[in-house]
Amino acid sequence: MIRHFDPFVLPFIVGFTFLLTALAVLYSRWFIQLEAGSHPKILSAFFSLKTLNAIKEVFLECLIHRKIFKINPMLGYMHMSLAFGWFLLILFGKLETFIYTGRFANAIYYPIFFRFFELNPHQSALLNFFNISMDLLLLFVLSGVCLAIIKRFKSRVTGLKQTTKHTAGDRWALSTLWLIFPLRLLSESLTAAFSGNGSIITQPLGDFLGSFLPAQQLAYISWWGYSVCLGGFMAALPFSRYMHIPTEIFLIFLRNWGIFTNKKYSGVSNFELHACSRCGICIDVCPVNNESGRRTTQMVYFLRDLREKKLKHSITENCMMCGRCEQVCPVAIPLTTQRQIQRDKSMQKPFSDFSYLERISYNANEPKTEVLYFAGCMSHLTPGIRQSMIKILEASGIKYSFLDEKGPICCGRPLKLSGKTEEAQILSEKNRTLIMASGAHTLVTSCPICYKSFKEDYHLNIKILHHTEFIDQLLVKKQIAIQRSDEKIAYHDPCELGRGSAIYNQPRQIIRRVGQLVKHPDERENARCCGGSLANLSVTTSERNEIQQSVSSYLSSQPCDIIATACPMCKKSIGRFAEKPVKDIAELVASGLDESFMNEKAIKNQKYNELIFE
Amino acid sequence: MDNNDFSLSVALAAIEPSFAWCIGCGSCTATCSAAQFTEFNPRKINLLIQRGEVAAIKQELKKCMLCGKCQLICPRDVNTRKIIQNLKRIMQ
Amino acid sequence: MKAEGKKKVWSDYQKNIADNHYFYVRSCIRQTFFPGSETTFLKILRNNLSKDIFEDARHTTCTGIGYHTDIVPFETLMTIIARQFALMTEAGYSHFVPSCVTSFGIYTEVLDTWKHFPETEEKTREYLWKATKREFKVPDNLAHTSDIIYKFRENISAISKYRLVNRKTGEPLNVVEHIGCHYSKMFPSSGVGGAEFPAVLTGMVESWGGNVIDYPERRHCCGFGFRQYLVKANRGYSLSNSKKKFESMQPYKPDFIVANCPGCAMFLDRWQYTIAEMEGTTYDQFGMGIPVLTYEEMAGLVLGYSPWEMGMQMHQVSVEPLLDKIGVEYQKNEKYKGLHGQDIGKPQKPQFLIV
Amino acid sequence: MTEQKHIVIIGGGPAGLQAASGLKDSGHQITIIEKESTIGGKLNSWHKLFPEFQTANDISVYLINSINNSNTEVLKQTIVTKITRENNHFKISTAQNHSLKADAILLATGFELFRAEKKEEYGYGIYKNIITSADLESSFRQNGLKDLLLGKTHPRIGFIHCVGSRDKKCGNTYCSKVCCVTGVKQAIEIKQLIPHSQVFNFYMDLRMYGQNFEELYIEAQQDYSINFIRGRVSEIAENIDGTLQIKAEDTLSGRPLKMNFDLVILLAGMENRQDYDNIMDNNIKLSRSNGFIVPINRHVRPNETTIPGIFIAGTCREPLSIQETIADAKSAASTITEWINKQSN
Amino acid sequence: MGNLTDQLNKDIRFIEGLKACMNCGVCTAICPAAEFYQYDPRIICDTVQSGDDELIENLLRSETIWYCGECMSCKTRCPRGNTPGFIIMALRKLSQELGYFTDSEKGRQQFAIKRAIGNSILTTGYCVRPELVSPQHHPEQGPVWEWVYDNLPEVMEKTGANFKKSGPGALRQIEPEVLKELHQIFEITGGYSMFDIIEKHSVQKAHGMNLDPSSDGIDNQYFENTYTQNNGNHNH
Repeated sequence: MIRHFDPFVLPFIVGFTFLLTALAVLYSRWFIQLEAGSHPKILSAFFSLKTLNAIKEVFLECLIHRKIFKINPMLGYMHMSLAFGWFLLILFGKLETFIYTGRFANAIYYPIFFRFFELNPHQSALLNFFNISMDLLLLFVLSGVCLAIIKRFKSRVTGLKQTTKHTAGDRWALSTLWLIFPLRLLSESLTAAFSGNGSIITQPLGDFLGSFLPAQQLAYISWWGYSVCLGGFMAALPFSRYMHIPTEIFLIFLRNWGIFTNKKYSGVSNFELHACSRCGICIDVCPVNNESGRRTTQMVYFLRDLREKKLKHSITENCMMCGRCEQVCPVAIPLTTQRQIQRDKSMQKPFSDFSYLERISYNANEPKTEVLYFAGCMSHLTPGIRQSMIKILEASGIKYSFLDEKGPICCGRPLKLSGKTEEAQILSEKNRTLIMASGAHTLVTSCPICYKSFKEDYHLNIKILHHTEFIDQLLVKKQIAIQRSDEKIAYHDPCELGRGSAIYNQPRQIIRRVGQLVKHPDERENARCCGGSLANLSVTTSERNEIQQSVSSYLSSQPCDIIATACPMCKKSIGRFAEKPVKDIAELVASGLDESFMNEKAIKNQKYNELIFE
Repeated sequence: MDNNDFSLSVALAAIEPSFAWCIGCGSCTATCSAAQFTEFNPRKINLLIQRGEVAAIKQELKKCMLCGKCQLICPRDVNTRKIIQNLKRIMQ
Repeated sequence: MKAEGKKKVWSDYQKNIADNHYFYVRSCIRQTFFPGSETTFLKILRNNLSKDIFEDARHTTCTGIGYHTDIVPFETLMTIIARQFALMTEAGYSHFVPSCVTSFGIYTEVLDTWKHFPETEEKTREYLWKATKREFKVPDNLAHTSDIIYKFRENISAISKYRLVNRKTGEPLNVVEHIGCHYSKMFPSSGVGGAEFPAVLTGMVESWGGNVIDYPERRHCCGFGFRQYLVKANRGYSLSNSKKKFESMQPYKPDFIVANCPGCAMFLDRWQYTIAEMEGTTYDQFGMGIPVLTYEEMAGLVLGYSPWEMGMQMHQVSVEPLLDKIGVEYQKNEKYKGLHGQDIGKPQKPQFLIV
Repeated sequence: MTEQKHIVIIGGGPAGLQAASGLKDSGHQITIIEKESTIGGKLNSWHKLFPEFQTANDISVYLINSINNSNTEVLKQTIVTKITRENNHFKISTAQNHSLKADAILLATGFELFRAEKKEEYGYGIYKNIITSADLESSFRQNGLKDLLLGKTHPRIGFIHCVGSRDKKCGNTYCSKVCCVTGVKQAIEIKQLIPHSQVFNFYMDLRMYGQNFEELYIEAQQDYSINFIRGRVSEIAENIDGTLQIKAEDTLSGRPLKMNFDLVILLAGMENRQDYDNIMDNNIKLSRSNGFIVPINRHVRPNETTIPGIFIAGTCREPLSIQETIADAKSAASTITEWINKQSN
Repeated sequence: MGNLTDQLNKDIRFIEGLKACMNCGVCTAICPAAEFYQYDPRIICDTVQSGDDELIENLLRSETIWYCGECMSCKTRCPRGNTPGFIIMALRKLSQELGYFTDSEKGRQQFAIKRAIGNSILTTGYCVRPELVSPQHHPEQGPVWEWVYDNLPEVMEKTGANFKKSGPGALRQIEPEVLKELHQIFEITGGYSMFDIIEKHSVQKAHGMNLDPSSDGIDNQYFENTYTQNNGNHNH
């Protein structure tokens, strides 16, 4: 009968058991911390397709790493070889032992150190097949390890500009991880050298090594090393970025069952937090990092600090909240939400007095107004936009009134973004009452910032449109017409409008009617942040300027005559440095209005109102 | 002036020194959303910090809506919004 | 402090002061609170300097206080003043000498207005004729009574009995001089030494052996402010201004204060009492306050006049410590007696201020 | 080649020197008359020049070298007593008994500093530790303010702008133009010298009219945290410890303000108090405004006076910076050459 | 230019007082009132210079114009040769003529001043007489003055005053015919009409405030009110 124990397996067993207990404790705690109402939700969703989807997603994301592949194949392969390869090693190992012993239940370490315990070469073809494939898989994984090592020292090879800085836990886990597979190869080869139980790779390598080394003694040492590294890695895992490996799996299930972080920090937030693999993809896209080389505030660091409970104000605040990182996060963590929650926390008791707003009231300039136009603070600094909107509204012949003609009350979003939710509510309440008092059935604003807060925080039971949506409708319903010019126009998606409110098409449809739309790499979801964002509370002016400058020069370098955008803030930020004219879509439309058409249709506008505002 | 309290300006200078670059042109006040409804005067706040007349500032601060217009028009690139933001935190 | 610098300034402001035949007009406040000073002034001019100075019983107030409390219109004021000039003209004088600094300021202002707006002088002549059938000549020379004393300071020094020197130590006395705002602030050239470093009192003090001290709030107003004192509700204004001056002069340890303005002299005296009673502070080492003199009294002392005949018993802050420093001989028990030695009682002692 | 003429330049300051070097190759005979024992004028008493902190000495050396080994004659310690016109030339006589025949005269007599003691309320010449911007320059040249500040390491220093400028009270309604930037420049120099000093500028308007002036102002605020208070100082008084108490209104906050200073610098303006009438014979009358000589036409003939043959350059016409003065002198030189050529044919 | 500005421009002191203000603030710097009250002469000059009737009317109805002590220190300093002090006097005159002065606590005090000083001028020929300075209304005058006040004839005699007697000298009795001349001057030059305006508006106000102003004299509620009331909102 065969030997089934040797002291060198102990490190592995210790590490493994530690890992299991650690995870068990943490996960169950977080699971309990889930927001009220989540648990029944999970129960109901458990036996449904959602679970199957989750499994599929786990396979695709956690093993194959589809997302990363999309972003950059090299990186994708690296992750896949490590994750999927390792997974297969375990799977095949298990099968091999099963077939070999005929028993399914074996000591947990048995498959892993199989070649140590079973020295006689396989006889059956089937077993040899496993032996071969195990060797190939090992090669597969090792290729990943190599890439990882290269990445660490020459990150650009894998297409990443920067890679994350590491903590102690990380470094320990990382170095053990790197050693695991080379050691496995070494141990198996050396063992093969004197027992001949190797296969296509291990055997020749073993024979070669054995030709000049005392294989037997070294093999035993190497097996020790292998076990120690395995155990060490598992022990370090809960304290390292590799925590993301198990956590992500759970997160995917939770997400598929419809559990997300909302306004408050909850158990699921913990899962999200620990699901961050610190892959560093968010660093490259971060405007603050790109232009100003600030390497402390990006999401990966934010989450790390949060995890290690040493998060600083300045970090929480130094973010444009442009949402680009969220867009590319392979783990799809709701990053901006996470940061917003921390901002809310950082702000203590309210410190505002808006009593002066009480005096203001809505006085309708006409009995019934259908459309209410709200320019917003920023649009008051870009009269071009304001005037164009008036011109368009006049042309459309709709009964409208201009809510903040005399100057606006802030929509409250800037306050909210700075974590002063309660105070923001005072402002939104005030605006809300004014808006409702107008009796309009549609609210149109020129400012994406206002637009977003109207949509999210105002609970208005009337139609809310950004002026791009509104103008688009006017054009579709032939309420206004424009003469098309052959100017080339590149469109810059404002964060709050694009990623923020998923409005990508209307602006482009309008532009196609005005002139020729020029495509460019960083558009739609990948649009850059103009640097003007009010969300960043600690960026210095010069840093801000750097961001604005690079965005401007990027856009100016596109093959276009005009840079178009749909946000007063973007217009100002880009306009400050751009070498090409920067126009708001409203301005483009207003200047291209087809007067003759106007006159004909002026009569029909009553019908139009029935059409869109049923 | 000799017995004014400059602790605030010192504290603020560490976080955001740009308040000292103000040339008192008043464009911030001119554009301020809050200033159209009240006596609120960002230019003056900025000045009072420099003069160490802290007491006067506190109530005034509360009127700011943080809308950020002032920042956009400041000819001296004074980081007005950040200043107010931090004042609020310091004085809270 | 570089004295030569000041001397240079003074040289720019040499004011022309008539040397005889004066037409004298009195001051509301001076005659109310320190009538002895006016008496002394006339005595000095007539007896010591044998000058001709005439007072017409028919002259009146210049209504300056009414004017500066804005109840008397400028036209009225100008006509009242014209009447004074008329009296002067009728008496055959042309050198006008008001005892009051507010008046002096007003006379200067009116003459200046007449110069720049001749129509106003015409109108005034009309008014005066209608009202009183009087006519007048504009004075050839306008000088404040303190200017006169300043002019003859060396003559007085020559015949002086006492010096402004501490008899024991031989040290010159430290004197704070206070100039009434309306003396030269409105028209620097109308005051001896101009507006910033008026020499009118300094000149007297220095030629009589004293040492003038310069202190930060020297130029500051005593705080009369007309309506600000006359109306009870406003007196905080008056008090706080004097207080500012006291606090600023205290470190220089002044032996006495001398003022050329009737109001100032009275306020600087009375407010020391008020502050002492309110806050328990005085601005000397002994809790007695800093004696405040009118320049007439100062001149009188130098010439050996009896302090009590000059009315120095009417000061709230006792002058005795100063008299002793200088070595003036005086009858302690005569202080509160009547002219014929009759007893007319004594003032009560204040709570805090030592008298 | 026209016959050689004699051009006399009165004043050996930057304007005079530059004009001379501009004329030295014209083939005419040039004479500079300088009342001081050295040429270079006020440049000799300035330390550094705004806005780039160029050493004043370098400039004067440059100017002086530019006329060296030319046939330019320089009469030092010479004071002009009379200028008379004799048919088509002038006769210049001096206190040192020269008598020169001149075909053209260039007045480069420069400016005098406003006599700060005239603003009595500021107590210049009465209180110690009140100095003018010019005094400060010379103490910079003697390297530092040690004697003034008695080694105080954290002194508080105040600059008062518009002293003797824009002030009817001392008869000068005009703006002397260069004091604003001088104040900013000197404030920076003080900060460099005494890093822990607190520096305050009291101004009515800051007129940063020149290239890089505004940048200097920004630098003063951003890099040297120099304070600027908009308000005219009403008076200065000395405290018992010798420090100076100033009163002003902080007009931007609308509050009266009182502060103590260890040193106060008065930015004295420019004046032209030359008594030309006394020197010129009766039939020569220069037109003046605010004391400065008025040219025929400020726009197109800035260097010609109403008297043919008498020209002006530099600050005797109007307040100018050194750079402007030199540019002006260049134009004066060419104007004179043109004029002479016209005369001779 | 507004109507109020035109009226101000009728006043010589206004013409003299306001040439062209450049807001340098030197007047406020030197102003004793600015140190004590919430008062800023520079801003007043700026307001009148604006020529905006609404602003000027507010000024005429405000407490502000009554803070000045008319020490005229500002005249010495102004680099443009203005005299804020004169401007104030012109404003106060107008405020009284238009009856605006009763809108402000400090303005209402004109009544007390008129009753005290005004009447004294007309009855005694002097603005101030010892009799007027009663220890009751002037506690700050102290015990010595109280003694003087109680023994006026003797004390004054000792100091060589001609107390209440005819002929020249301090505190002499002003003869009726002299007073008559005084009255005629007041009659002709508008001195009386100014007094009457002050009286008229004050009496109206008094009734508005349910305080008795009585026909003349200082022993009445409205005098007491205007002479002593201080709402404490005037200072820094």
